[in-house]
Amino acid sequence: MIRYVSGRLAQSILVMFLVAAVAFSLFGFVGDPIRQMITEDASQAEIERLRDVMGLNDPISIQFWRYISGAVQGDFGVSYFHKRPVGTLIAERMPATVELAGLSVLLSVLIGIPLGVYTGLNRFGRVARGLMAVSLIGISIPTFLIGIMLIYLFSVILGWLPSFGRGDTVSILGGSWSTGFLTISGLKSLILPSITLALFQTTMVMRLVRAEMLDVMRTDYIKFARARGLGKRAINFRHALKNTLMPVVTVIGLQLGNVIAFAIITESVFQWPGMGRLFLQAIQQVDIPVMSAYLIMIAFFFVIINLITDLAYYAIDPRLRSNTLKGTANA
Amino acid sequence: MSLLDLKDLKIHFDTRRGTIEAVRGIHLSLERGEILGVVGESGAGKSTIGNAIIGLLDPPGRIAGGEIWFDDRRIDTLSEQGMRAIRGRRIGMIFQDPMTSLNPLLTIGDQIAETICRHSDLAKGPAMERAIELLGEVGIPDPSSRVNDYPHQFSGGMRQRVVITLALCADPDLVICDEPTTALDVSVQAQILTLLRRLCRDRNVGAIFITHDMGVISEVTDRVAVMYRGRVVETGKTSDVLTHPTHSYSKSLLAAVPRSDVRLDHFPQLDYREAGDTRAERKVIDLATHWLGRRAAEPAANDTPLVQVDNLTMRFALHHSVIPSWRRSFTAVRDVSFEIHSGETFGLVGESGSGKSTVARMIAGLYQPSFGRIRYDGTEIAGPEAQVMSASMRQQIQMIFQDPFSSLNRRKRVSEIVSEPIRHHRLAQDKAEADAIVADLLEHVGLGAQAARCYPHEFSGGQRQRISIARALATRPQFLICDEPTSALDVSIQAQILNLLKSLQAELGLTLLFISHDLPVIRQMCDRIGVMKTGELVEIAPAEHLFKAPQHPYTSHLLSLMPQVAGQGKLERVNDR
Amino acid sequence: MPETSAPATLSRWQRIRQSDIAISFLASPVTVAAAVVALLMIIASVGAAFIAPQNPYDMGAIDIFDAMLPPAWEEGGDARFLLGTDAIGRGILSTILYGSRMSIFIGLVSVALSLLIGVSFGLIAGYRGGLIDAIIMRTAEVQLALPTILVALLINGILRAVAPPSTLDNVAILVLILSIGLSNWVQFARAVRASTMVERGQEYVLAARLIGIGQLAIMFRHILPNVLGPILVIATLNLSGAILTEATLSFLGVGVPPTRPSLGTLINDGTNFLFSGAWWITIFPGAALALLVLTVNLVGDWMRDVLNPTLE
Amino acid sequence: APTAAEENVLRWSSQAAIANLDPHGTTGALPLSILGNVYEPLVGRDKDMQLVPVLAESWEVVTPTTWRFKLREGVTFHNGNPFTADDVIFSLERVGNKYSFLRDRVSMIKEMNKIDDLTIEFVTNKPYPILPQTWTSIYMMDKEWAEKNDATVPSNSVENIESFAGQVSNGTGPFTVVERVAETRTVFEPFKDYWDTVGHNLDKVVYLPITQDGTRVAALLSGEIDMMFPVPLQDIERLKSNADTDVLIQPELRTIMLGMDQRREDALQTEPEGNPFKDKRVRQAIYQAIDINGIQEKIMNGLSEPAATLISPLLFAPAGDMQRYPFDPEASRKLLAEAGFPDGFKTALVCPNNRYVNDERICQAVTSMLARVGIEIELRTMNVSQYWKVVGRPVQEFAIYMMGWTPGGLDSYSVLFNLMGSWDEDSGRGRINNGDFANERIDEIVAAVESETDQAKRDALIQEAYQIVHDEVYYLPLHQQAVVWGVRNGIEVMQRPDDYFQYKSARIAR
Ligand SMILES: Nc1ncnc2c1ncn2[C@@H]1O[C@H](COP(=O)(O)OP(=O)(O)OP(=O)(O)O)[C@@H](O)[C@H]1O
Ligand SMILES: Nc1ncnc2c1ncn2[C@@H]1O[C@H](COP(=O)(O)OP(=O)(O)OP(=O)(O)O)[C@@H](O)[C@H]1O
Ligand SMILES: [Mg+2]
Ligand SMILES: [Mg+2]
Repeated sequence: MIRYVSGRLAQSILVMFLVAAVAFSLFGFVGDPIRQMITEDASQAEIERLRDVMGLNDPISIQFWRYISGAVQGDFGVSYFHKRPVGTLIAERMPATVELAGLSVLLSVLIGIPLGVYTGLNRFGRVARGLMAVSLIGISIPTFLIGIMLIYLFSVILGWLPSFGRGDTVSILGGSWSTGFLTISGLKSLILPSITLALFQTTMVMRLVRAEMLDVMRTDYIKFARARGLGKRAINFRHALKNTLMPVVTVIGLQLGNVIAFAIITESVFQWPGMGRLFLQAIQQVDIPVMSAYLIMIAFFFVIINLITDLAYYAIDPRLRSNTLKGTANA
Repeated sequence: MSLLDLKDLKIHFDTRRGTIEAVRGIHLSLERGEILGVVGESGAGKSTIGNAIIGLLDPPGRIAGGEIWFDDRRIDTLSEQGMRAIRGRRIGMIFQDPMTSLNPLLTIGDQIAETICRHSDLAKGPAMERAIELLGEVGIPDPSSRVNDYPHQFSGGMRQRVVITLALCADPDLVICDEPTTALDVSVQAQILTLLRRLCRDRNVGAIFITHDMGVISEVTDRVAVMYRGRVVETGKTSDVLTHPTHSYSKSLLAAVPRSDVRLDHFPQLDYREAGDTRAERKVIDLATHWLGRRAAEPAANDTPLVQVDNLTMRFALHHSVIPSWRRSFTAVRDVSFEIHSGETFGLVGESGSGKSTVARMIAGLYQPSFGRIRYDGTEIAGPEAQVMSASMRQQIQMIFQDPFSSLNRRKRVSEIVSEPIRHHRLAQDKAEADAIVADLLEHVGLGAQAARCYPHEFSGGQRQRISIARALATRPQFLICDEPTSALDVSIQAQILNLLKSLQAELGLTLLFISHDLPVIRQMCDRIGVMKTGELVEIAPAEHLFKAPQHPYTSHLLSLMPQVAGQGKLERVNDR
Repeated sequence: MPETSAPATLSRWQRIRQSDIAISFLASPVTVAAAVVALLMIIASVGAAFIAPQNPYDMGAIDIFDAMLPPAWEEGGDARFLLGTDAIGRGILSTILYGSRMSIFIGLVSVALSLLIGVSFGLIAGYRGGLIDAIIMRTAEVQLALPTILVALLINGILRAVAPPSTLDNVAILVLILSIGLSNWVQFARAVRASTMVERGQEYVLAARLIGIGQLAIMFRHILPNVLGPILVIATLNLSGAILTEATLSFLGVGVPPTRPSLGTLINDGTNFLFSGAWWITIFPGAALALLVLTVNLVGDWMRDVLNPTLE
Repeated sequence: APTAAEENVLRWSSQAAIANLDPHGTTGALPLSILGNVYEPLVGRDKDMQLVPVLAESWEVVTPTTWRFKLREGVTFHNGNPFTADDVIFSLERVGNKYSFLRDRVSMIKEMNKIDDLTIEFVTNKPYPILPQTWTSIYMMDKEWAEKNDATVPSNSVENIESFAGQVSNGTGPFTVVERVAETRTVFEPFKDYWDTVGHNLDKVVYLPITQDGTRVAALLSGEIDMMFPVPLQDIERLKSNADTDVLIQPELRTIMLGMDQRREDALQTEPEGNPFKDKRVRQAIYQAIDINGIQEKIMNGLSEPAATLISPLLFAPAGDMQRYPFDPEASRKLLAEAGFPDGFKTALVCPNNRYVNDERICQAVTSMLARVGIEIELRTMNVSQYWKVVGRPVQEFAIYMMGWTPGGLDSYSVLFNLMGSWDEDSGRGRINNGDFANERIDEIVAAVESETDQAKRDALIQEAYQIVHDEVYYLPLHQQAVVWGVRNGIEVMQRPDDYFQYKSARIAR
């Protein structure tokens, strides 16, 4: 177990290195950072001078090496655009994104799973079919459209909820984390963006659970559980749901990662001061230090999430823990 | 009023290909304290009746007519809610398939305790203690540590005992047992049967006992119903029916019961066919011309045994850990050595959980042994110098799995399942020929060519087992491992299939490793027999020798427990020592 | 055991009609309706050139003075433009027809690509485990960390460098398909892998191994049908995502040219006009997309069920 | 002190967050304009874009290369330090730092001489008549404060330096920054000891960046903000029709135009082979095929000023007298036929899609207009970070491209030197002449204008150059776009053509 986890973490270093390498090799395609930083009427000579000064004229491999040797020492550089250390920039924006992503994934799980169970059990029910159709709205309307429409309805017309931003935040954990969960305006501000973000995932979770439920409910052990007179709840949730969880856990893990990493559209629409916006800005500004550090961090993130998902598999399914088949697959 | 009354019960399956009438109007009743045996053709609708009583027919099955009365209440019209109050608490059910009846993700203990909690007001802790106690009662060794195991860590017979425990743990008034002892060795079987009997007598519980084992029927049941093609053709007191069957199907069935006293060349077979049976006439196989008789290459007849097993040991890891002292493992097979000669049938008997299936799987190359080596035809196929099995070797070694339910891919049609080995080993020229072979094989296992178009879930347990057999035969194997090949079959089909195996052996020199709990069958089939107990091979002897003069005390213990069919000559017991 | 016998000789058509799939298809009116709608949409978009009242891709036919007309039935509408016009004077109806062709093509092909890669890798990783699993899954993590936008820029850069300039138009579509396809395979791979790890221990897999069937065949022929459930769900849900991603990428200049708008681009542009009252620019294409997604998912749901023979 | 309810708080919004408070650490127009409320330059501009003294009371040209600036007396920084010549020298040196992106603005300085505490002399390398114009957004910092806080160099990513001044401000301006939450808000309060009298009645200004146009409009409509810009043209009606909001409109200084590749022998993506844009008739044909009024009416909602040349008449009055070639597809087709393209030709156009007002739509309209005279165009649009790379030197991957230009220092010289002169690597002349046409006379004029100090002569020269560009159709000028601000009723702000929002001129009516 410990060896497995540490082995995976060791592999993650390779992953992060590869991500950094790929990222660096594609910065050439993103644009020219100097032009993003300098005034439009700057002279060519000045541009060239700055290129030189910033080392952008060096071969990519040298730039990469320079970056990696800094990164290994925990120094991810200073953003071209923000002129601040990248670590600080990310740390400032992390709470906003994590809270939004966490809440929306939580919402999607809390709503998606029961709905999935329900629609799976009542396959031909009218309500279930209605839910199935309605759930598609969440994925067939683009996020930005949903966001704008929610804003229009709840902020402009009804005036109930703020249309942008995080509201008031409170610093906790010795100031290292700013949370919107502790103020009224912070909570109000979370509502629209988290709904917008959760829609797609709720649909996904719901449909996956339903699909798997349909299979599981036909198995002999469910039939036997019913024959033993077990209660509906025990059967649906203890026996059936648990057996549907593998793909659901997988997808939730990936979605959580995706939402944290690239919730760009939602964050833009609601002016959410999170990492997605930071990254989008970095792409637009060709802010190489931010992009690299960000991607490396995201890689690490996914490594962790996937590790947790894999561990969850083993927690969920004891058959995976047995090693009878190891090495015999090619016998 | 009787405990259970079935009045003109009809059950239909509406499939895409039309309606299948599985049960065609039967009347049955059961008194408190009575044990009713149900025997009959595999696929006759026995399990379907059981499922219908408890209100859990597999879709698309439905009750097309008739009534079910339980304890003076009509229950076939009850709501799901109403049924839930009855299930488990009032009617206990043991489904035919113990392998898939248990939730793979929950421990054995959890599943028992939750059922106990549901039907009593015990808290979780005491319920778990009760679970351990119950497991002990059904003969699971070391129950307090094994409650924490998961179903896949149990052998087939052990799982069956868990299922029995689960069905009985809430003290129901009626138990429906669908082949509850097929996977059990005779000693455990005897234990379970005693338990059931006691339950019925002492607590006035009614029981329906579905089985193919005439010995069991004769030993435990009060009355017996014989089913054929969705109808009850005969009912009566067990002793009457067994000794003086009136319906000709019953006669043919009883004639096919394997004898435990003498060894015969072939199983007696008597064909009964009802007018209107659309299935093709049962064919006698002529191996000289038949496809199964066509062999790619005769194995070189030499003195080396075909299969050689040396010091085989299998350890399952139960708990992985970095720290060696935390690791737990379970030695399922310890130091087993034997050899099987070409053209021979080697039997493996022994208590349930003794490692028979594990040995079989290692020989088949499905498990990697922890120690020891296996040689096939001189080539080492498992062990330190193991070679990769060649395609032809793969074709030569086949296995019939103990569990016919999970060994069939649920998403494939029978035709695909059976033709797969043929296509893979290019045993047929073209698709048409392959289809013909499949149809023929299905006929020979008594399913009929029609079966090819269906999916496994549309079949009864015995029918699925026959699909599995057809698949194993499809490669024209040289060496066939049979892990309980006929446990779910009625004796008449059993006779048909075992006769087929015998003639394959006689004419083509097929070698068999035959695992069974059915000692009469073992006696009829095997040349030499190995006896296993807790992972070790305690005795190997020629069949007749073993039955007449068992050496090991365990062997004689086993033989003494063999259930007897009333009317058949008792086995002459030769005391050991 | 079913005993209803089928007549020995059937015409081809009869056989098709009697196949399980046809029967269950015809038994589900919702699916039939969905399939018909989906089919109509596909036909309409493929045949856009014949159906559409205008050709919105022909820039010469567009008149700036037709811009921002409301649907024909609204005040100020123009009979030529049933669903109104967009900001530069393209008829919305015609543009939807032309645009869905591009969108459907890109959506389907890119989802198919991620499906292909993801399912293959997932099966191999789940079945083989060990080093191969580690390599595939670490690759997946690298992929996950790279957003579609960057992948698109990378592929665009490479393709533009190697492709002759005359093919640049098609390059745009290739870039979209590759980058969207490559960005989404991990979901499939991880879901398939999870289920495969469980399935590979099942007895039917052992049975197949016993026959001597190769690993690839076991994975694809035996395990795949049993792990397909979640895959179909993810695939059908990803379709709309792919169509919309395409629009987002166009923003970076790696997508389809603005003179040949896709459904996604149209919706994207249209949102700018929501407040100004020109709702038709985004609502109609949005509805078309929603309809497409809905029907595809309905057909997908049905297909899932059909592929599972235990569900009747 | 007034309670929160009585406070006059102005909440406003624009597109980008102020990434950094360092006045020398950014080149963006928006952050510089916002920082203009905190820091001040020596010389500024009034609402008509005329130069006005700010921290310099006056300035004069002593010799063509020597400028003397007299500083304002009694100015203090927010921390109470007096503003002196040392601060000026320090600030300009700081701007000239090796890693500064504003270094261009001070690179003409050879030396700086402090005459006394409030007088300073600058010596330039060569005559530089637009020195004050160049410095309107070069802000003055407090030397002592900067040295104390180790903020003597602007932040830079080469040496991984984050300047203290990036997070904390200390200017001489009418407002101070009191709170900052990254990406979320910046709060300003009036500086009590500000040297000038102010007309505002604000107690607090909160800047809340909102990137998305739709969200920004919604926030104004819902009353969460009081003022914002830019307003997307299509939403003007919505804000006008809403009872609580209104819009302010002014022409902007930037001129939008199209350029063409006039250098390559074979223009890219152009068929048949060859470079049609080398032919003046073709250029004029394109010019006359563009219906600028259509664009104005349908795409710019009437809010654009068709341009006849490359500069706004607001910046160079004679430009107002020039006439566009009339829109005339017939003439256009004829010209094409004369040039040997009776059936037109195929070519390509690249445009940004998030740089100028409705840039992509304009290009689509142009594409459709050109299609009508037979010029078939492959349009490619992209985000600006890609755009400059593709269009700018040395890649120049276009046949026709779009571009907008606000002359640096708001003086025509910038247009002449950068856009019209032929490319000269050493001096940087013609740097933005991406189409690479060359006209000797223009190059002569560029040289002459550079050091011509007689205003009338200079204007005449400039006009001549514009005329040449017009006659030769080197560029296809389109229009000047408009500046549109949205405000809530009761808010008075002074709108400027350069989008600078000066808090000191804002009032909240109660
Ligand atoms: N995957 C596993 N992990 C741990 N223990 C296992 C596993 N598979 C089997 N065992 C254990 O190995 C022992 C032997 O099992 P096996 O299936 O070989 O028994 P068997 O002789 O075939 O019994 P039966 O007659 O009941 O089928 C049992 O005690 C079982 O619990
Ligand atoms: N899901 C189903 N779909 C279609 N037919 C079915 C289905 N389940 C059972 N049948 C049919 O119903 C009949 C009765 O099956 P049942 O399982 O009751 O037989 P059985 O008497 O228990 O046989 P066995 O002794 O082999 O277990 C069989 O012919 C079978 O083909
Ligand atoms: Mg049965
Ligand atoms: Mg076994």
